[in-house]
Amino acid sequence: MEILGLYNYWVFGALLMIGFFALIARQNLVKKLLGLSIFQSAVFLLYISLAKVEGGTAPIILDPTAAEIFSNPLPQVLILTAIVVGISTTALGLAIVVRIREAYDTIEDDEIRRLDRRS
Amino acid sequence: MYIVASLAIVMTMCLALTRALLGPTVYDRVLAVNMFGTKTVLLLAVVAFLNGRTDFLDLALAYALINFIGVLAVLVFFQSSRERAAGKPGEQR
Amino acid sequence: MAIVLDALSWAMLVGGALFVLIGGIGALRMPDFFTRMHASSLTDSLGPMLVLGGLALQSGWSLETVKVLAILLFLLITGPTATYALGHAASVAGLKGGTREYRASDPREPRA
Amino acid sequence: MIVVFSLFLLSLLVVTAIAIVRSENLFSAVMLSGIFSLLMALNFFILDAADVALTEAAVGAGVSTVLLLGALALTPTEERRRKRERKVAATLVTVTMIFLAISYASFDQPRIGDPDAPVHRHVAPWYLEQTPELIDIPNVVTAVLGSFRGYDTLGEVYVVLTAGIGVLFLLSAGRPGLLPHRREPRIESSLKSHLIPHVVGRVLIPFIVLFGLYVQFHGEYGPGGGFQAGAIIAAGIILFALLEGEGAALKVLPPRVLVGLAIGGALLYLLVGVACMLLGGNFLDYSVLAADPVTGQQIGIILIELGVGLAVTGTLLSIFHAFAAREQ
Amino acid sequence: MSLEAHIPALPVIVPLLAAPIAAYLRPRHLAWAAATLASIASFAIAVLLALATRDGSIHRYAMGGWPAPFGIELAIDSLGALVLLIITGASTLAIIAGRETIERDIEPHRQPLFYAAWLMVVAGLAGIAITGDAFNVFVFMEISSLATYVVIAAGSDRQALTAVFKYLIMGTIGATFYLIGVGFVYMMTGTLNFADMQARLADIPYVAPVHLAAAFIIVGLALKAAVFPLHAWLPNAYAHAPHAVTAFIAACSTKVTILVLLRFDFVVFMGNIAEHATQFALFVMPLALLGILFGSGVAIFETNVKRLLGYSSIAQLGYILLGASFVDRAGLLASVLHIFNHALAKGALFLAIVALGHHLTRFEIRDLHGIGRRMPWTLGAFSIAALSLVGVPGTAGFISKWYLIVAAFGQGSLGLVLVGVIVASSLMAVVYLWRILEPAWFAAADPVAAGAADDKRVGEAPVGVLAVVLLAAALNVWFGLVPAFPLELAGHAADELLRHVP
Repeated sequence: MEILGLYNYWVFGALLMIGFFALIARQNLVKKLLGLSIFQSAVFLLYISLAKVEGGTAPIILDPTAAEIFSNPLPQVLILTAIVVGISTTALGLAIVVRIREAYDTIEDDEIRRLDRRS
Repeated sequence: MYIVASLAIVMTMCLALTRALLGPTVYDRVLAVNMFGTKTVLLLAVVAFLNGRTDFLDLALAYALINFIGVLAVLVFFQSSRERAAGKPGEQR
Repeated sequence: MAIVLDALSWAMLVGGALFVLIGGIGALRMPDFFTRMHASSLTDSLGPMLVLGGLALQSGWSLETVKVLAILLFLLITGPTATYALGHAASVAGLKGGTREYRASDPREPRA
Repeated sequence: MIVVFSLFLLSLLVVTAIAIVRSENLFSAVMLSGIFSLLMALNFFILDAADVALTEAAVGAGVSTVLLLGALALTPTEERRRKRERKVAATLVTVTMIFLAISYASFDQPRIGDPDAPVHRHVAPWYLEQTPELIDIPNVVTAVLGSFRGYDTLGEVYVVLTAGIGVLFLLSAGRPGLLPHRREPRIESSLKSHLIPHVVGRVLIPFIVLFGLYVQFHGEYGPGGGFQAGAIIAAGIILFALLEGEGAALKVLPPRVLVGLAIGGALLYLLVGVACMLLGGNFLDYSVLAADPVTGQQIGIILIELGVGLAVTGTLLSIFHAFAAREQ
Repeated sequence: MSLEAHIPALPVIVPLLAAPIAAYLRPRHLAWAAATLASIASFAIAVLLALATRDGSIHRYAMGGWPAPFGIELAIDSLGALVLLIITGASTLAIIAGRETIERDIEPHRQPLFYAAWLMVVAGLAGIAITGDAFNVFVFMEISSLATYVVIAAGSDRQALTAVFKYLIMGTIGATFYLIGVGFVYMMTGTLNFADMQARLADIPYVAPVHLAAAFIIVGLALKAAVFPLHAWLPNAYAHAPHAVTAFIAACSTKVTILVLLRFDFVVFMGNIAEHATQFALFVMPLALLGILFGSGVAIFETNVKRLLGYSSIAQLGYILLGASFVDRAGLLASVLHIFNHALAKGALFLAIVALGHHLTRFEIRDLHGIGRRMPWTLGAFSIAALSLVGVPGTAGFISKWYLIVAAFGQGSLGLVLVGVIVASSLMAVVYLWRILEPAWFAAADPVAAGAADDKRVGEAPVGVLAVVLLAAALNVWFGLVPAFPLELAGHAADELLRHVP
C-alpha cells in the first residue's frame, strides 16, 4: 500500500503550494497573511508526520518499565516552537496591515503600488 | 464500537465543512464553525478511548473552551463592524 | 452486570452517533439559516449527551469519568449559549427566517 | 482504522485550504482558517502529537482567530474583485513544478510511521531512555522542550516578546500612551445587550483561567506547558474583554502590568539560565539548581514553564489590546 | 565560577538580558543608555572571542550541559567570530551615531520599545553566528527578522510600511524554505547538529531528498540574503528605514545569512553530495556575476542615495558569492574578507548619511548639492568610505578586491572573464559614487532644493556623531593598510570551511 506511507508528504506539498499561490497571486494583504499561515502549517504537518511511529503513542511515559513504542518527541518540540513563530509573524503582519490601511486607505497590493508610483 | 461512533462524527464534520463552504450568509459559516468545534471535541474523546490513552481528555475540554470563545469573538467583531459600516447613530463611537 | 453496562454504553454511543449524523444532515439540507440552526443546535446538545454518556459508562468509576462528565457539562453550558448568541445576532442583523419566503419562489430556494 | 481517518482528515485540510484562498469575504476566510486550525490540531492528535495538538488548538484556533478578527475590524472585510487576476498563470506553473518535485522526492523518503527510519534511530531513542533517569518526568516532550533543547525555547519566548514589542510599537504611533485607556469601550455596546452570553461568560471565566493554570502546572505529566497555558489564560481574559469591554479588562490588567508580565516572563527564563551559570553549571543547566540533579532539573523546568506562561499571556493580551485600542 | 569559561554564550545573553529591561524603562534616555551599554559589552565580548579564535581553534559550549547531538551546542570558529565582530561593532557605532535622528523621528513613549527591538536584532544575529544547531539558526533567524521588521517600520514616511510588508512576506518564505530544508536533512540523518549532520549524511542510500533539501536551503537563504534574482525587498527596505537602522542592517544582516549558507553548503553538503562543488559553482557563479552587473548597473540610474547604496549592496554581495563559488582556499579567503571589508565600507557610508540626516530630510542626489561646503568633515568621511567601496589602494575595499582578483586568476581561462567583470563593476561603482560626490563637493548649494531651513543653521553634525563617522572612515583606512587581523581570521575560516570538502 504505497499511498498510505506517502500521502502525508503529498498533502504537505499541496498545502505548501496552496499557501505559496495565495502569497504570490492574491493582492489583498490580509489574504496574503492567511496564505502565509497555510504555508507554515504545511511545514508543521511535514515535521509531525516524520515523528509518527507505527503503533506508537504520544511520548508520555507513565511507567518507564513497560516496553511501549513511543512516537519521536524531537519534531514535536520543534513544531511547538514553529507554531508560536507562525502566530508571532501573523500578529506583526496584521499590525503592519492595519498601519498600511490607515496610511493608504486600501489593503490591495496593486493600488498601494499605484499610489507609491504617483507620489 | 468506537469505530462506528468516530466514523459518524467524521462524516458530520465533513457535512459541517460543506455547510461552511457553501453557506450563503456569514452566520451560516459561524454555525458551521460551532458545529465543527463540538464535533472535534466528541471525536477527540472517542479516539482517546479508542487508543486507550484516556489522559488526553483534557485536550477535548480545551477545544470546547476555545471553540466557545472563538464563536463569541466572531459574533462580537462581526456585529461591531456591521454597526460601524451601517453607521447606526445609536452605537456611533 | 458488565455485559449490561457494555450493551447500554454501546447503544448510547451508536444512538449518539446517529443523532450527530442527523444534525449534520439537517444543517446541510435545511432551506434557510434558522432551520439549519434548529437542526444542528438540538443535536449539539443531545449528541454529546449520549456519546459522552456512553464513554462515561465504559470507564466506570474513575478519573476518566469525571473528565468526561466535565466535558459534557461544559458542552451543555456553552453549546446553547453560542447558539442563542448566534440566533440573536442573526435576527438583529435582519436575517429573515420564517415561511413567507417560500410562497412565491421555488420552496427549496430561499430568496434571502 | 485510524489510518483511514488520517487520510480523510488530511484531504479535508486541503479542501479547507483551497476554500480559504478562494473565498472573497475575508470574514469567512478567517472562520475557515479557524476550521483549518482545528483540523490541523485533529491531524496532530491522530499522528500521536498530543502537546502539539493542544498548542495548535489554543494558539491557532483560539488566539489567531481573535487577532485576525481584531485586525479585520480595522480593515475592509471584502477582497476587491478584479477583472483579470494578474500573474495567476505564471504562479500556477511554478507551483505545480515545485509540487511535482516534492512528490517525486517523496518516493525516496522513509514511509510514514516505519520504525527504522533514520529519524527514530539516532537522537530520539536517547531522549526516550534518558528522560526517566535524568529528569524523571513522564512527558518527554516537556523534558526535551525545557531542558535538553531549553535554549531553543528561550529563543522562542523572545520571538513572542519581539512580536509583542513590535505590535505595541507599531500600533501606538500617534497615540498618547502604549495602550491608551479607552474612554468608552467599543465592544461593550454590542455584547451588553446579550444577557445570556454575558451571564454564562462571566460564570465560565474563572473556570477557564483555572483550567489554564492546570495546563500550566500539568505540563510535566500530560500534554500541557507554558505556551498552551498562556494561550488559554489569554483567551479567557479576552472573553472577559469581549463581554465587559476592553476598558474593564484594562482596569483588571492595566497596560504596565501586561507589558511587565511579558517582560517578567522572558527575564525569569533568562535569569534561571544565568543562575545556573553562577552556580557553576553551563547556561540553562538546571542540575546545579538543587543538591540532587534530578530535582534540580524538575525545579528548572517548572520555573521556565512559568516564565513561558507569563510571557505568552502578557504578550497575547497586549497584542489584543493594542488592536482594540487602535479603534478610535 | 570563572566567567571566562562561559564567554561563548555571553554574546547572546547580554543583548537578550538588556532588551526586556530597555523595553520596560520609561525614560527614553535610560533605554538608549541601556541599549548602548549592552551593545558595547557584546562588542567587547566579540573582540575577546575574535582574539581567542585567532589561532583557528573552535570554541564549543554545550547549552544546558547536554552533549552535542542531544543538546544544542554553540560552535564559534573564526568565521563566526568575524561576523560577530561586524554585528556588534556596527550596532554600537550606529546606535551612538543615531540617537538624535531617532529622537527626532520617533515619539518619546515608543523609543524604549524601539531600542528593545534593536537589541533583539543584535541578539538574533549574534545567535545565528555562534550556534552549531540547524534548528536553532531558524529560531534566532526569526528573532532577528521580526525585530528587523519592527525597526525598519519605524521609518517616518508611509512607504516604510509597504517596504516592510514585502520584506516580511519574502523573509518568512525564505525562513520557511530553510525550515523545510532542515526538515528534509533531519528526515535523512536524524540529527540537527551541523557536525553530526555532516558525519551521518555520507552513508544514506537515497539521494533525491538530500538534493531537495539542498535546493530548499539554498533558495531560502538566498531569499533572506537578497542574492540577485530574489533581492526585490532590499532597496526599498534600506531606503525607507530610519538612517541609523539602515547603517546597522546594511553592514551585517545579509552577511549573517551568507554565513549560514556557506556553513551549510561547505560543511554539510559539499562532502556528501556527489560533485556538489561543481553544482554549487555552476549555480552560484552566474547568479553572482549577474548580481554584480545588475546591482552596479541599476545603481548608476538611481536618484535616491539610500536606494542607490542598497543596489550597490546587492552588487557587493555578488562579490562575496563569486569568491565562494570558486570552492578553493583563495576564493573563500577573498569572500570572507569581503564580508568584513564591505561591512566597513557600507557601514561608514550609511553612518555618514546618519550625520547628514541631521540637516537633510530627503536624500535625493539633488538635495546633496553643495553640502560639502557646509558639512566638510562628514562628506570627507563619506568620500573615504566611497573610495573603500570602490577598492582604491590604501583602503579596506582594495584588499578584498585584490584577493578576489588573485583568486579569479586561479580559475584559469575563466579567470579573465571574471577579472573583466570585477574591473567593469568597480568602474561602474566609481560612476555612481561620483554622481553623488561631484555635485556634493563642487555644485553651488541651493538651499531650497536641499530642504534645509537656512544657511546659518546648517552647520557640521554634532560632535558625537561626527566622531563616530570619522572613526568609521578611519577604520576603513586602517584595515586597508594593516589587514593582518581580518586576513588571519579569514584564512582560518577558509580552512575550516574546506576541511570537509574532498
